[in-house]
Amino acid sequence: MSRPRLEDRLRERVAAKRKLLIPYVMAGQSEDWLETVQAIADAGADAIEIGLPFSDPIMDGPVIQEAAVLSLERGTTPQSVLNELGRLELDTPLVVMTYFNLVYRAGLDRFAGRLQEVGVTGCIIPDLSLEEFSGWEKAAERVGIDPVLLVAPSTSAERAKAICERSRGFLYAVGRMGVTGERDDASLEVGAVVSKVRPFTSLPVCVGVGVSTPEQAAAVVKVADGAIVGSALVRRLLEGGGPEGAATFIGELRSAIDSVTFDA
Amino acid sequence: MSRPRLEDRLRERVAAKRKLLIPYVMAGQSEDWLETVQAIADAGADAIEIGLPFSDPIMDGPVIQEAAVLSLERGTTPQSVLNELGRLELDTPLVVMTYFNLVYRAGLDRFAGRLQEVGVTGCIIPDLSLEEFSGWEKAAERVGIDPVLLVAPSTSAERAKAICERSRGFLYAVGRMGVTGERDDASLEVGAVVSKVRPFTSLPVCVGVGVSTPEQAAAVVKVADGAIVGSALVRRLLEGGGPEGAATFIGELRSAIDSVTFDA
Amino acid sequence: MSEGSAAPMAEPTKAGWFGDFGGRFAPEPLMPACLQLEEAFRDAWADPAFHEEFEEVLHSFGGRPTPITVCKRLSEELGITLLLKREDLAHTGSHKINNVIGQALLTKRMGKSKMIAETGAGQHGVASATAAALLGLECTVYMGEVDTQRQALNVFRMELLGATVHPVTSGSRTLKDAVNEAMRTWVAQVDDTHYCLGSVMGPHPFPWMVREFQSILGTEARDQSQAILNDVPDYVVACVGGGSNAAGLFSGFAESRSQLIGVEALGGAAIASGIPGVLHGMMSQILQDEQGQILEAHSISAGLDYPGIGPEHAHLASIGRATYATADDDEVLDALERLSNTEGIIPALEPSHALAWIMREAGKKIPKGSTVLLNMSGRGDKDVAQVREILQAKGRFQ
Amino acid sequence: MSEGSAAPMAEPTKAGWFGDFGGRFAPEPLMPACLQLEEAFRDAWADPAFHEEFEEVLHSFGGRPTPITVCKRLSEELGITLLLKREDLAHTGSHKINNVIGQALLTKRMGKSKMIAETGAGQHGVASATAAALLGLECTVYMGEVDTQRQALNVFRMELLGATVHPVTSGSRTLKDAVNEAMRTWVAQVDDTHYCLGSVMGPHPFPWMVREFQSILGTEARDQSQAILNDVPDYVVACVGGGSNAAGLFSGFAESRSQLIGVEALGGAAIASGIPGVLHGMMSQILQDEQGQILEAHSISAGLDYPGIGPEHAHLASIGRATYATADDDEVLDALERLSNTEGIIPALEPSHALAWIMREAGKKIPKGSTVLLNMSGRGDKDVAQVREILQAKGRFQ
Ligand SMILES: Cc1ncc(COP(=O)(O)O)c(C=O)c1O
Ligand SMILES: Cc1ncc(COP(=O)(O)O)c(C=O)c1O
Repeated sequence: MSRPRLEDRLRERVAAKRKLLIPYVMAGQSEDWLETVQAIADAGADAIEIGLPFSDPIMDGPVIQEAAVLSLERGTTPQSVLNELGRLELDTPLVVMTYFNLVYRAGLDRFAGRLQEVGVTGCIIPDLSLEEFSGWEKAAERVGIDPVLLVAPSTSAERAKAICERSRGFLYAVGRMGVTGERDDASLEVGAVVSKVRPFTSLPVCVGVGVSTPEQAAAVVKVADGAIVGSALVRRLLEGGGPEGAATFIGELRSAIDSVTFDA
Repeated sequence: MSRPRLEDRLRERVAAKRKLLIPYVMAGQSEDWLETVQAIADAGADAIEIGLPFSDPIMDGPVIQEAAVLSLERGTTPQSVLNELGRLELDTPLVVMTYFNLVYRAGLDRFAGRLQEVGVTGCIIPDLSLEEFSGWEKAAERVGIDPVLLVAPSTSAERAKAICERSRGFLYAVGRMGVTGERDDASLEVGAVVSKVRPFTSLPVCVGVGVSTPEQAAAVVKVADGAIVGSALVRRLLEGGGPEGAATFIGELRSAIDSVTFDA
Repeated sequence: MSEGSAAPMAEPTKAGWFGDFGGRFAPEPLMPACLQLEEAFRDAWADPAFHEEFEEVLHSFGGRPTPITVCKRLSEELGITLLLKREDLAHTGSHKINNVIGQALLTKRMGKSKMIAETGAGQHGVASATAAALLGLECTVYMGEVDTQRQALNVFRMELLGATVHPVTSGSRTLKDAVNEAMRTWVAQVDDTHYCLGSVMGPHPFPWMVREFQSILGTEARDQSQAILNDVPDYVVACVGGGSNAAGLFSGFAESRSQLIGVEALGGAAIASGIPGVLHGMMSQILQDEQGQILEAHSISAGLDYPGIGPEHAHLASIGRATYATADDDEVLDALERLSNTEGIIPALEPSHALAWIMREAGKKIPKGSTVLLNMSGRGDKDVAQVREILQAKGRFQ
Repeated sequence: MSEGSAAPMAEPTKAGWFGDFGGRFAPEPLMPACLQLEEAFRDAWADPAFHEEFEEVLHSFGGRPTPITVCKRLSEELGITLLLKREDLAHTGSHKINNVIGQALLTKRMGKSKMIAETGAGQHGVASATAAALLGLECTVYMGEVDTQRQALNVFRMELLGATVHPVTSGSRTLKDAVNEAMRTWVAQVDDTHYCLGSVMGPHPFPWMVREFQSILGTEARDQSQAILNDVPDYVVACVGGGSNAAGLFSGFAESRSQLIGVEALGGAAIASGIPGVLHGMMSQILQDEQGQILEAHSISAGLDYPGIGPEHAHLASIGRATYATADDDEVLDALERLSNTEGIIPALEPSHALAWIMREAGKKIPKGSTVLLNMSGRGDKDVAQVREILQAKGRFQ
């Protein structure tokens, strides 16, 4: 399968003044997870993060941890869910999010190759720092996968510049110091982190970690190019919301985002 | 009451070739303890040790400890039992055995005076060493109480000599290393300890600690002038033998002792 | 991914690599903290005033230097000369205090007011709470819920010392998860909070920094064994969980002829049974399944139940400078009992692993007449309740 | 009955008297053993080789010298300069090890192969079992049955160390009765057995000998506080059960201007509530009723629950060289908690009595700005289970 690059897809949309909505789904969390992916694609996601469950997810809060445990208990392996994913015929770009040990264990080139084979076009590895990035960067590039890097509120300008230079697909701006999870509005530091990276990149800047409600998503896209919504969606799925529940929530996020008007 | 001295009474008997039997009774151990004293006097005791119960009797084994606890639980005080003792009209000499703190607490002279008043003529304080003896020695002497000292198997000859020189009434030869209590024959070291003291004293030498049976008593008096029987009698009393049981046992001891024949 | 560093136990590369192991695999929100920590540590470690304060606190508060005890009776029985470096005599009962004093001082130096720490059996937690109390820092200790129940008294100790103990209910609810949770918390509080990691693990500079803080015991041990033996010991042996006590000890002998032996719990043997992987911010030997999911370690000793090992040990093993062996639970109990009743020292279960190896190999891999230095990394007091239960179940005591 | 000895804390008289207290009130079967012991001790104590061995074992095995810690945070809060002599860092966790090493070496020197000891909470029992294991002596520890149940873990510790623990079922089944039973046993086994008494009590030469063995801590403390303060401390404070840690400490300052303060448990205050009497072979201040029956001591701290006090303390009190105060259970718990969370040292309940007095009197009897040396005679590990129960019952921890 040869797909357009993630970055190209997202740049296009941003250029078209569309604000991006990137929901996160834990692969293998339930029987119907693929239907959920399909449903949120249909409900207006611009790209979808597919979490591959890892036993020790240090960047994730309780909700995503619980989903990972459920998924692993169901026997999920990276191989098994990627195979399933390959069966989907989806136009929406897929971005895998997982931890480095799964990638390293599989072999960097092999892992990148597998992603490419099943139609994934981007990959986020939150525990792979810029310093250790080059091996994966090359492996991903070789097969046209866009490796997405993170910038945090704590990242220095100098460091943000270096990260921006090497991130592909989009720039993941961490909205708040902390792990994934739902938060109330007050704690988001979106403005600061987004303006920190803007001078250094023309990539779409999407904000994740702590974006939970339509209102937050709307607030986020006032300064950023997109909003990443993980725990809030995963919680609904853990509570049994299923593909429809997911679609409804994504619909709400979509309208909130789309209703934002911009000056100039 | 002016009584003959303990030492005179015992020397007389020894001179008359009578072997001495000195049983031990815990004062206040039961309602009828005075009757017991009377009964064993009648059954042939040459002198009777009267234990005044102390909370921490370090020279006593489990049987006498138990009797002391019982007695204390009955509210026994040195004063109360000495008062009771004073009511007895007994020809048999009475020797109080107790620990030094009770004596010290009462005051040495007062305590000696109390003994004298109630007709006691001897006193054994096992935790009062020769080194600390002089105060009590004087107090006792002042009122004609004979303070009895102990020699143990571990006592050196030199030390035995010093003890022999200051003991009055009789010489208490410890028959075995250990605290009071019944033992089997094998463990008695009577010969050695008696021959250790003989060169230094003309006092009657009585062996106590571990003498439990008529046979042991008989064996003891083959070398010593008398046998002291404590735990074996106290155990019978704890088991409810009462004055009669005590008298019977003393009778048995008496006959065993009297049946011993001596060469020359 | 890395180039090796030169002499064994030299400084790691700029990026924190010991040969093929180490590095810094931390989420970006933590990276600035790691960099700040590295800078602060480099600065402090080059500052004689910091060394002076560190050593002074370890001396007057921590009880350093700890002595070396030459075992008389057990040496004779084993046919070797057995020396014990007595970290069990350090304040709080193990070598852990060396590291936490260093990190607590550094926390103050960085102007942070809070410390967090992970703990398994509680030894590092108690040590961290202790250092925090001493320096007036706020302290929260993350501890697997299973461990908080098994080690309720250690929880109380930490609370007495003024720390808050946070039971971790994720994953296996043991040490590995406590580390995860501490890292997650650190991500959120990195501004005013230092993460006081308990062993030579985690992202750079932790493995290097903790080894440096622990090197005081190796330096002491080298000088002391020189004074006693007029030579270095033939064997230098330590148990390995994360590997901090071993790293501290080995650092004193890395460039000598001494054979360095690390002993892992059979059920948590990252060198013997692990393969390279990334966990808790570092590349090292890790117990994991085919997919790369981390496995739990299982042994009698909570302090060794860690599925990874410090990256420097993975490196020392790979270059052959140190050898790593294992001991099983039964051998460990025997060793604990034997040292107790021949030498009057009740060892913790962790160093009992190292002793078990020595007892097994004396006269075999360890030739008769050898001199052997064992790091007595901690005292057994924390373990006696557990050991009692086990030995009573075996009918060995009533 | 006695004539006083000259300087405070000089040698007692030939018969073992410190002023009006002391002596040798032992049954005759024990007297030869006491005399033999005195001779052996005099001989050993005059022998530089014995001192050398004693000090070497205490150094390389026992962890001496223990440091002095200057408390920063608590000193500031109290308005004084508080120094802690860290006996909690000695092997087995208290000053008790000093004495048992001395007596165990003496046991060997006398050609005896067995040691017996009494214990209350278990601290002296564990120390005795430790010294016995080290020197290959057989060891039996007498412990009140009540205490064996309260301190089951310490029983196991002693057993691990190879000792036999003999539960005492007579009397109140606590420490006092354990002493009785040990003395009774000694009477029967005096040939091959040494009675390793745990404090400055019992018949001569024990009170003197144990003080001499403990004086190493006083000597160290004197030199160390001189180095720190450039002077002796204004106050030198220790808890008093039998009084061995206090005697050891005071001996270093007896002839200085320092005020010596002993702190007893309110429920076992032999100086405040006792009167002269004879118990366990000595004349001293003893808790007793009108008839002279011995009373039981009752406090939160098993190690201070002794109805008597070492005769030298009775003497020091009578001549006014030392002052004896009391602390109640609540104050003691507060002190324990406060030192834990301000200084990172969890003290045993016993020295918490001494600290409680300091906390109460700082700014009152102890003028602001004073220098105060406290003997941290032992660590709190043995007590945390008990303290936890009490504080939880008070709703202070969950
Ligand atoms: C006494 C003792 N030794 C060793 C260890 C293992 O840690 P490390 O391998 O870092 O020395 C621990 C951990 O708790 C410990 O308590
Ligand atoms: C830590 C500690 N301090 C003090 C004492 C009291 O003993 P002494 O008064 O003999 O020092 C004990 C007794 O067990 C103890 O364990």
